[in-house]
Amino acid sequence: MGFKNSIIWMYFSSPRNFYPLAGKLIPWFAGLAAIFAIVGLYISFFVAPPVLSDQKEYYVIIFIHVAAAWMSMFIYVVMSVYAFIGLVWNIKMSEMMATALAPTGAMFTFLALWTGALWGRPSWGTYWVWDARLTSELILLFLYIGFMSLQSAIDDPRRAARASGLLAIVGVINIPIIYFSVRWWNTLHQGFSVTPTQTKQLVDPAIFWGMIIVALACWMYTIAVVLARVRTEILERERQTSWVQGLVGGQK
Amino acid sequence: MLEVRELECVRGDHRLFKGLNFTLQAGELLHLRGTNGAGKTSLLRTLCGLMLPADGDVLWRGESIRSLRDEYNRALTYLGHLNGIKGELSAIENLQISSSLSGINLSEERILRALDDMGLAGREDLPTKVLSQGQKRRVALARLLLSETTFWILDEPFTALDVHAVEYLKRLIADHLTADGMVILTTHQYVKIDAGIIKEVDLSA
Amino acid sequence: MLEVRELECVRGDHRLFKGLNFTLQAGELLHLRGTNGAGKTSLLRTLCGLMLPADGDVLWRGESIRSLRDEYNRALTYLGHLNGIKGELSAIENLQISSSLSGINLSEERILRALDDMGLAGREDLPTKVLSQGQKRRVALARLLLSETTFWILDEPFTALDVHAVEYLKRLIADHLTADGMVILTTHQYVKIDAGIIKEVDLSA
Amino acid sequence: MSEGSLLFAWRSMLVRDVMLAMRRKADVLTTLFFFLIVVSLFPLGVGPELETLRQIAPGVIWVAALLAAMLSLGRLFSDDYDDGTLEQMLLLPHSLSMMVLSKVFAHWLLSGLPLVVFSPLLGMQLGLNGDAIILLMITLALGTPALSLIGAVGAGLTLGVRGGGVLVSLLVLPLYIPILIFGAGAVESAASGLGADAHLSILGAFFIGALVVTPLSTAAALRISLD
Amino acid sequence: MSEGSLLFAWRSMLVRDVMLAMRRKADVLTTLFFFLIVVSLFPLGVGPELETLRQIAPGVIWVAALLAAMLSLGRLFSDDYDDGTLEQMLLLPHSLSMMVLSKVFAHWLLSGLPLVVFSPLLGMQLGLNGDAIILLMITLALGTPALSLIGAVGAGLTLGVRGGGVLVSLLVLPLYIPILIFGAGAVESAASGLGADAHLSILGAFFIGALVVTPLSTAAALRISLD
Amino acid sequence: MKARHKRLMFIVVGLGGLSVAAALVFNAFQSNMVFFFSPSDVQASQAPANHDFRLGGLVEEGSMKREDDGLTVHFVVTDRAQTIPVIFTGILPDLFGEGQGVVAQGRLNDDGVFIAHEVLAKHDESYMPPEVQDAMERAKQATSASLVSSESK
Ligand code: HEM
Ligand SMILES: Nc1ncnc2c1ncn2[C@@H]1O[C@H](COP(=O)(O)OP(=O)(O)OP(=O)(O)O)[C@@H](O)[C@H]1O
Ligand SMILES: Nc1ncnc2c1ncn2[C@@H]1O[C@H](COP(=O)(O)OP(=O)(O)OP(=O)(O)O)[C@@H](O)[C@H]1O
Ligand SMILES: [Mg+2]
Ligand SMILES: [Mg+2]
Repeated sequence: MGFKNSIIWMYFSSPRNFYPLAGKLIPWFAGLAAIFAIVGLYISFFVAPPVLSDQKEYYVIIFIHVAAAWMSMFIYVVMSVYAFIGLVWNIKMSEMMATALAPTGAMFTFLALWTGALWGRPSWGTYWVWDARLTSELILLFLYIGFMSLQSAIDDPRRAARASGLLAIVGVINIPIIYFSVRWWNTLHQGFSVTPTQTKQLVDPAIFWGMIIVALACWMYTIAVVLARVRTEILERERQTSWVQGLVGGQK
Repeated sequence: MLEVRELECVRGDHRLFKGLNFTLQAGELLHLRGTNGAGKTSLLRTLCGLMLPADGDVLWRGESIRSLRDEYNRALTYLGHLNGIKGELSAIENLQISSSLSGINLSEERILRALDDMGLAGREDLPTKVLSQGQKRRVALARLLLSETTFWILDEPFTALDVHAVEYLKRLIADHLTADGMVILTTHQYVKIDAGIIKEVDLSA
Repeated sequence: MLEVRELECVRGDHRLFKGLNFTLQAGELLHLRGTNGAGKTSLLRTLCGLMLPADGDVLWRGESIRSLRDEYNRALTYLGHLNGIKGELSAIENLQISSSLSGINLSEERILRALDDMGLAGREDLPTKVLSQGQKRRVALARLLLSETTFWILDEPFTALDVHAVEYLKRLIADHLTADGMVILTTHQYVKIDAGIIKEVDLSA
Repeated sequence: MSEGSLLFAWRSMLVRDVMLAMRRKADVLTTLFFFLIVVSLFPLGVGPELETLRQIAPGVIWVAALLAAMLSLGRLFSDDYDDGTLEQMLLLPHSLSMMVLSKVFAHWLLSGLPLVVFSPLLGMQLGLNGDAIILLMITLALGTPALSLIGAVGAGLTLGVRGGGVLVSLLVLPLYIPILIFGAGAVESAASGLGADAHLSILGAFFIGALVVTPLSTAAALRISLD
Repeated sequence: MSEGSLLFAWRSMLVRDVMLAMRRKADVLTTLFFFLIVVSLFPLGVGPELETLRQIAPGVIWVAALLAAMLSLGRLFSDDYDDGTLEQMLLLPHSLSMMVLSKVFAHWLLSGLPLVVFSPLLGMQLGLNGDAIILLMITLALGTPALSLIGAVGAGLTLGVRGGGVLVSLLVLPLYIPILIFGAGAVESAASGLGADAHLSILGAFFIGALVVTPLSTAAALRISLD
Repeated sequence: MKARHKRLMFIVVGLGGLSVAAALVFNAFQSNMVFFFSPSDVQASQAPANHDFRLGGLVEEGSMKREDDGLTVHFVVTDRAQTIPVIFTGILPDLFGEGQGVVAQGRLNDDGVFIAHEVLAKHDESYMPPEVQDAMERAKQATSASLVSSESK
């Protein structure tokens, strides 16, 4: 089974084979994203308890904020794993995946910061404080930006992918810091509401499921967008190969 | 000793060469030919392990150079388009440092003799940045005199040299081949070396 | 046209040459010879007005080039050891800019033709920094094709060029001489040009 | 005819430098980014009390602008020097000072102007009031060109000197300091509700003086550096 | 034998870099000079009230140290890259990480150590008390090597990239910020009479972590940049 | 063989270094790496004198009083072990309320009163409708000392 798996893995690690597969998968993930988004939004606006005593209505922002924050970290980890594979085993497809993930990761990071700041104003009384959680999340945004600028600053695509991949790997140290900062330091930002084991029931089940489903929607969205982006990336980087030229020529 | 297997090199959109195979044994010289932009420099850098090939491999004594870096480097001297000398340091200092970096401790006389042989007597103590183009190249070439490596990779070693220096360098290469060394070089000038076995690879084809 | 009078050039402790006199007329080529470090580059830079001579003067149409800078520069093209092209720009952009800087507005076809003549077809749009050594030199030389100057000063124009390019450049120089141009060049390679009047100055002496 | 071709060459030089910078979008963004970063670092180092921040804001922003201008000086001539395009520039049939002016103008467009444009944002971040922010923009608009012009002389003199990038700061700082003092001073007096005419006049004088004097000096410096 | 020659090469690299810097005395002095200048500019920009100055002193000094370190990064590998000595370094028969470490150590000796030595002067100038000054030296002594080490990765990654000098700041800043926060934080707590053990531990952890991780990453970055 | 030894040595040194670094980090978490100080810290004179700092804790039930100007508020911050009285003039955030977490910035005056110039509300981790929360709160009361100090331990 491992053998068969590795054959499949090798087969799709070739851009030529991955390109059509990605094309086929995109609509499915886009569809899933839409369904989850609708369900998630329905839960968040209609099922979740409408008014919490102290958080008022604007706590609804939780659904976007938490999902975006989770995705921002998750995408970074995935990106650096791809970068690592690309760097060590010299697999082009993996490099391209890392490249394609970065803009979406940056977007979610920005979203997490933005929604957090907006939420902070009414609830904490300030948009921003330099506590460990907020600062490390900001650093994450800088890492994404650095990744993308380094890549765009280097002409040779392979060199660009390898250099920025290395940066991604070095920066991964930041992720546990973001995640555990609320436990390690006294932060203004609250601690974990949702723990992987859910031993302490801190969140109303409706809110909990709302967050999970919105996060799933974001996840599916990410996959769809990244696959689309990686397809253009493939065309860009493989443009001298005969199969891409055939493809492009055929479309004309 | 050196074996090149199915080497492929791609730069940007251009595939420079593909399926390149050759071997090189002790006492052999490989003259790499090709028009401007054929990929000679790229090939030499790949042979040094500075560039990753798009495909294929370079083997040294039967093992891939990527897994063998230190040992391979110990056998290798590369002279590229760039001289690799520091403009602020004198010729003596440059050579002293470059040899001690490869782990060899040379006496000053030894270095002075090498510089003298390269026709740099009287300029040993100037910072190399004021030297003329050809003199700088000579300083870089003096490394060949001082190294104990067996495999030389020379990218257009004759540029900027005047006729005496070219003659001297040709003798040096011939001696190296006679002493069972190996050389790969490129040059657009017509150069005839009377020693060892001379192979040719043409990349323009 | 060009007259060099009692020129002396000193660099650091070394007097490179002294009491140098020669003249150059339309249709003449001066081949400057000399060993490495003889002072060829220094002389050429002095002739351009980039370096101040220690003594003596350079006259253009009877007037010192220092008092005549703009007019002299309008007649002059200098190609030094450095190519003077921007690595970030493509060959086309480089040439477009260098000609518009000297006040000439060229059509893109004209430039493409020149690049094609220099054997750069297919590489016109790459940033020049990825080009090979010889290709970069060719871009720099393409300026000669596009300029309308009469006086060319070429410092080792043949380095890094392959045989075709050398042939082409020789023809170009010959044509320029036939059209009453003036050329001063240095080269360590053996190069024969069949046109105009060929003078020689040897600085090693 | 000759004037026409001078203008044409002047514009080409400008276009060239802007184009070179645009080739790497990072290039334009980074000076700006540096400016933003330096200013944003302060709350990190100094602590986030808005009162303190507001007090030091004009100084911090001006120091950051000065540093950003200084940093970008390194690249003003050195790229051209290394690849030989500078010696070609010296051999153009036009006044070298005008060519220098064109390069400096490009430099300001790419490094000074973005600072002017983004300074209000930083001013707000550090809690400056409306008047002070307007003054901040005006002083930067007058001051940054002067910084570029003066910096060019230093950049020209230190060409080809190892470590020149930092050496240049040593040379230009004495002339930068007055600009800093009057620039920050103007904003401060505006922040505390006073007029800043005097400061502005001095900044203007600096700018015009630099415009007249420095192109010639820079041209001379370049000729010396290439000898 | 092989270890001996590695050590010998390591030392030669160090000697070489120090010698190169000494050839231009300006080179050593200028980073230091920059540091001194930035700190001294603040009283000019901010105004001379000692109370304000004392309050912002740790932050200002640390920001200046960070900028000075960042500035000098540009020259860490680029000279060697341009003249081809870097590619020769990659072809040495020794572990590239060790060579990198040697270069970074030289870089710190020439740019970080002077800051540590001269920081007390600046601390006094800005009115810090004795404890705070000692903490300032300790934090700088722990922090500047970490800055050099981390900066080396950025410098390696941006080699040969136009505008790299400023791009590098974008890359290393995210990792510099925590050092700044803890460095300045330590001095601040010392200035207000609190212990700074925790800050120091974190700085130490940063230093040691960087010492372990960055030489390898820098070596990888250099190999990528020369590809 | 030799190369392998060398690599092994590098790995050992590397791991050793990383564990020292980790040990240092954890040492740091033992001490008060604080965004804010708790009332107990302040009473133990760990907070800076004559210097701004942040005070964090819960607003004690029933301690909040507004002055007539409507802007100045008095309240007491507690961590269920120690208390500090606080005076603040300004607009309070929405989440501010008795029994809620709070982080105030300011300094102690000579009478041991904390003069705040900024007050931030700190929210806890629970997102429950009020009824459920009340029920749980009562159940939890015994176990949880405070939501604020729980993380610093
Ligand atoms: C700019 C400000 C903010 C930033 C950068 C930020 C950042 C983050 C990050 C990175 C996470 C994910 C951590 C994790 O998965 O454990 C997170 C989670 C969360 N944030 Fe924020 N946040 C901000 C403001 C706020 C505010 C104002 C609130 C509400 C008062 C808030 C409530 C939450 C909640 C409830 C979670 C989920 C916690 C969990 O997963 O257990 N955040 N935030
Ligand atoms: N990004 C790229 N896109 C397309 N072509 C590229 C790119 N980078 C490099 N090249 C091409 O790769 C080739 C590199 O050639 P290389 O330097 O190996 O040539 P060479 O044989 O050494 O030539 P020379 O004799 O001029 O030194 C050049 O033809 C260049 O145009
Ligand atoms: N400061 C100095 N002190 C002593 N000698 C110097 C100094 N600066 C330059 N020189 C010498 O001046 C000469 C400069 O020569 P130049 O570059 O003109 O030579 P060239 O004839 O062009 O040589 P090549 O054929 O190698 O290009 C060199 O011999 C150099 O050693
Ligand atoms: Mg070549
Ligand atoms: Mg010469």
